[in-house]
Amino acid sequence: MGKLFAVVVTVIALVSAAIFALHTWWLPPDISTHGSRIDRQLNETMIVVGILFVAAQLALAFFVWRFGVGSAATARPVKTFPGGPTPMVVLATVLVGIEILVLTFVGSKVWAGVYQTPPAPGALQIEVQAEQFAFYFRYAGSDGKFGGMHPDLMSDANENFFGLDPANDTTARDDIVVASLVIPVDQPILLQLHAKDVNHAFYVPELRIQQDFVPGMVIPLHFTATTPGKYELVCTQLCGLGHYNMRAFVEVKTRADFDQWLKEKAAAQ
Amino acid sequence: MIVRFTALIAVVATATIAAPRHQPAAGMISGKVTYTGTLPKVRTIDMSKEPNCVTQHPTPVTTQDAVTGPGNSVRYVVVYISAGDQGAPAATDTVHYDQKGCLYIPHVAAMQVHQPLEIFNDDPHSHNIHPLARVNAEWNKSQPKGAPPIRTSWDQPEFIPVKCNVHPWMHGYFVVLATPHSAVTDSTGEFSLTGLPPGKYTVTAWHERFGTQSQEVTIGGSETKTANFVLTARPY
Amino acid sequence: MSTAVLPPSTRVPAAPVVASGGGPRPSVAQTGVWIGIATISMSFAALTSALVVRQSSAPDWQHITLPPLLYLNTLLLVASSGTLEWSRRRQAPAGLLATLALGLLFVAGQILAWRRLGAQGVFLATGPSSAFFYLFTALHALHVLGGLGGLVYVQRRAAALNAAALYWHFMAVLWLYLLVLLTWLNR
Amino acid sequence: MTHGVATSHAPPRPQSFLRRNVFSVDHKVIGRQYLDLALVAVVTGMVLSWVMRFHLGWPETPVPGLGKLAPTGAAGGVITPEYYLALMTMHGTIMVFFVLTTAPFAGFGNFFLPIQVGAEDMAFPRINMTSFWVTLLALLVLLSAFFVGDGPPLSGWTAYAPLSAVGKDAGPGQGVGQTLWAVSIAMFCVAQLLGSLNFIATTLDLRTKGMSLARLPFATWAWFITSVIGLVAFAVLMPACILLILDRVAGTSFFIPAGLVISDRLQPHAGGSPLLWQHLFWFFGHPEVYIAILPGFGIVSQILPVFARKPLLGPRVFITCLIAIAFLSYTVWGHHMFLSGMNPLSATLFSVPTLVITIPAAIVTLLWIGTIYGARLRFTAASLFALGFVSVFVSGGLSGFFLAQPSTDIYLHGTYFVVAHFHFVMGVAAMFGIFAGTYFWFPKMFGRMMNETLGKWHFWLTFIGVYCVFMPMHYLGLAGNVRRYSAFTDDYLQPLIPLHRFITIAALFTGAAQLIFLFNLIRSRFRGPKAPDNPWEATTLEWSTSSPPPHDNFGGRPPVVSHGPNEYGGTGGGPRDYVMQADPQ
Repeated sequence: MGKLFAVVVTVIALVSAAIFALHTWWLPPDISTHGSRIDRQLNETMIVVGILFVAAQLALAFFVWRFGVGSAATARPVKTFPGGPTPMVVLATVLVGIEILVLTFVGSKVWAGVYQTPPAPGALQIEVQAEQFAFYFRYAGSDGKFGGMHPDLMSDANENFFGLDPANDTTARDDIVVASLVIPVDQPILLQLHAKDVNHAFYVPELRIQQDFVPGMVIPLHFTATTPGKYELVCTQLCGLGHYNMRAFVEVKTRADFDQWLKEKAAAQ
Repeated sequence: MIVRFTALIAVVATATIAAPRHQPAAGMISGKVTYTGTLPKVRTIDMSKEPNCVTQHPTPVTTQDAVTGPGNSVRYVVVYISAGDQGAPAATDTVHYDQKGCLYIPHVAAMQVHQPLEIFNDDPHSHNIHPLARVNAEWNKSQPKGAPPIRTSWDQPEFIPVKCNVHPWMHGYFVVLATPHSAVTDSTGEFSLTGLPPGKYTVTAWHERFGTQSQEVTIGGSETKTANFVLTARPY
Repeated sequence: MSTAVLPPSTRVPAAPVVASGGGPRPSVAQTGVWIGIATISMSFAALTSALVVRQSSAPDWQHITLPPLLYLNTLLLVASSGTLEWSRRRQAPAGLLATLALGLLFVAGQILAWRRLGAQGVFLATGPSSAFFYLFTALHALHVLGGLGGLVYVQRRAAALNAAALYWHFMAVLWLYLLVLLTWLNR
Repeated sequence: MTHGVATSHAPPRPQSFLRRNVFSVDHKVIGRQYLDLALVAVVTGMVLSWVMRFHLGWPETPVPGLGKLAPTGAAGGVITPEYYLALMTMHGTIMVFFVLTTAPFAGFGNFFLPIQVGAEDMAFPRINMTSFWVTLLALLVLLSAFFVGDGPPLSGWTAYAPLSAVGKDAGPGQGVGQTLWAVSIAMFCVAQLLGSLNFIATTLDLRTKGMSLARLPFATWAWFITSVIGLVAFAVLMPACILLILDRVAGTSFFIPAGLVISDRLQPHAGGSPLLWQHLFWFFGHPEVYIAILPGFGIVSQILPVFARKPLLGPRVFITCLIAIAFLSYTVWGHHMFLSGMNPLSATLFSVPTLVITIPAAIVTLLWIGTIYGARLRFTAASLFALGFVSVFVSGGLSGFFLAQPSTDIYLHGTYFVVAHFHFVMGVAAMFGIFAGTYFWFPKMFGRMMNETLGKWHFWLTFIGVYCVFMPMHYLGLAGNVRRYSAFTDDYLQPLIPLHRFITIAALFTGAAQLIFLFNLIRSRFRGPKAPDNPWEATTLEWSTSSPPPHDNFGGRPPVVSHGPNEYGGTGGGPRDYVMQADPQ
């Protein structure tokens, strides 16, 4: 029975670890300037954790194999672990402690690099409105100014997702509102996240970025995309029945394509 | 689809049986609804969130809250008898409301209280139907692909906005009326109310953005009276 | 019965046995009340921190005028603590009855205070300040009612008197804390 | 330190059937009632998860018969998105509260804590009974939410405001159902506070003569520390639920900010803070994880030495680690909120204690592995599940490293990686603790042995099954698969659907294996061979009394304790290789 246990645990540990190691399922390619640091942090954690995982499971398997008895009859004297609990305490504290120090030290720099730095001065500012169950994006238009948002004017029925007041507010008249996030490549982007109704989240796996929308708060989020293409933005915070289908496309365009797109949209206003 | 077809047959059959109504004289009111003023900007609906629906529309779809036609005609105006109704038999045919290509078809559905209403999902994905009722009981249900049609009816007269939260641009109206005499204007802004016994009627036209207008019409016998409406449009 | 020989490391030394008579042993009921006090304190601490967060989350904190009746109620509750202590020390059953009566008066007074506020148009949902006021006073009143139940129970089982008294004094202390908090917030 | 006050605590054995078996104040009956409640809850929760998994594998296939059970949520058997979310919410709530808290803590704790300390009953038997009946009522209130008009709640077991607070405009399930959820949880908090109060008072005051704190069995230590955690955690969740209920029904704005527009309707609220709910909830929620798992620590630490025939390595270290975990558990709640919009600096601050808490957890794991070293390990269903516990706890604990770091959490937050992590570490590991405890204590509770062969089959199928179910969820998470989705419509998720189907099949298979356990449990209760008093040759006090124990546990003669719980592995001098706690000096 002990040998069977050992074999099963060993097989489970090795197969599980191998699938991780072979990247059978893995992160999509990174398209952001900051993502490589997150990936490196994740890879390093994976290696350390992987070693600990395999070592712990194999130690368990080996001891069970070695010290199991078929029936209660065997009268082999028991042995205490050499040195008692002290080596265990030292091992755990030192190994895990060092890991914690390293991970915290490196990891908090990565985190700070994404969330605790101000956006680049020339960042393109885009407002994001999250609602049940779609994202809408607003560009300032030709005047470079965003019109004010008025909750009492917000209406899906009138396609007024941001609650703009073009009748009285001239800065709102040229605001461009679209359902896809279109951004130029290699340009710092600053999003201002608004939520209209409940909590939502902004998650683009390829961009290695995620942030909750919280009603009543405007949360800034900045990043730079490096590869043109079409990606999916999904909601990761439970927001109601349509949560699974709350998405938008992120289109990263070359500078020229983006300018052309913006011009067309502005003309349509 | 089979269920729907059967339902259609049933409706037709019911209508046929009910047709030879014992009515000595029945008049008709018809007319056209137009607008004056500045229309709100027609916006293209951005359906990019749901690629299924984008591909269903070869040309981009525009907003349906102010659809106009040739000669300043206005579509989706509900014209109905708001006073003078003489207790006509209740409408029993089923009103169909479809969700197709991430639009409500028709955009505005008029029906009588207690008239059967059937809601279908013809799209290959889920919708939720959320009638924002205030007087009637509000409800909000998803209809995934493959789910049976939703059969329901309304108890009180009310103009009920309908929305789909999964596709926020989807917007329509259930106009629930006390009278069986109602019509929704077509793409040329025209309507006709039929089967009206002689009497004095108040005819009301309602549009979701351009408001309400009424006029009195008297039907003497088997005649057709004209009632035209001119609504005022505002840009915002 | 023979005992097996064990590795020395596994033996646990016998506990030092506390000699009986080394002072009054706290009763189990009192332990229970102390744990209850810890729990109730934690709940009110959580609500206090909720209040602090809520106060800073939006500039909509409006000040309400606390009904002066509250101060009279405070006197009643503190007095009831006094009568209970008198009853406990002197073994005077009348003190217990007085405590019960004062406690009931306190609850009645709190209800009256709510009505006074209501007459001013200040209700639970009027604003964050009034919401916390009603919430704190209602939760405290519920706990006081529980304490009154305990005092009634003591009429039947005198052994629980010390525990009930502990709880009752805590109710007074808790109320003083809440009063200071509410007064300070609406100063 | 106080001893020997237990004499007056067990009320006389009542005569009527109802008083003896239903409205009993006997902690053993209450413990069994808790376990029966947990059994009903776990079967419900598991069936819900089957339906969910089936839907995730084959979203458009009607579930046979479901159309009849839920004509609104699953018309024609096709599960609507809102019904999926409701199943998920109910699964999470039932499992976390009514299974993982009631079974290992309230259930086994009630039955065995008084016996293990040598008491005749709990300190407050009537409060104990109240605690159970309030728990049952809470469960009934929760389940009733399945049958209310606008549907069962769907805000998840975390019930984030404002979704959970604004009411019907936010969609189906946000009407009466969500209110019932909040009421149920508030009631559950009251019940667990009463229960924790009893556990603490009993451990402190009702220990028998000679039962010093150092001689407390490990399971009792774990229950004691768990009750201390529970006392603080539930004392915070209960007011939070009251605030939520007030927001829902009384129009207050604790969690609802101004200017919300839901379904085109401007909400009549102002000034509330959605993050306040998250803080209050997770201040409870993270300690709750330890409420679920620490009893498992205790059970395993008690069972491993019994079947290893040697003392637990480092008993004092073990208890120190438990206390350290209890303290640290209150400092880590913010790691659920790295991306919630709170100050990014605090993410770093919360990350450190989160990582530090792995040190005591790692030490405990190594102590278990070290205990096996040099053992004479006997294999029974109980010991297999205890060993399996170690394995799944390692698997679940280690994935926490990714989520404890804000930098990697940016990517993995809200994905199936999180689902895999908490199912392993708090779901499966805690369940393995419950299974181990059941196989171990069943003879004592019912006086009959369980079938070992069935028990071992149950172990093997479950052990392999849970790895097949939950290990692949890590891979899904790495591929960016978002959790709480009722269907996978996004393009980048399409390649993952075969893996979802594999998980679904594995889950149905693992679930089916639990039928073996159910069968064994029910059959052994009536047909199992008579159990001796100490079938496993264990040391703690419950094995010194008869199986099942008499009404007052020790037949009117409270035991005198002269030994610790850990005295295994003797070599000579007698027929036994262990010393029972009640053995004479």
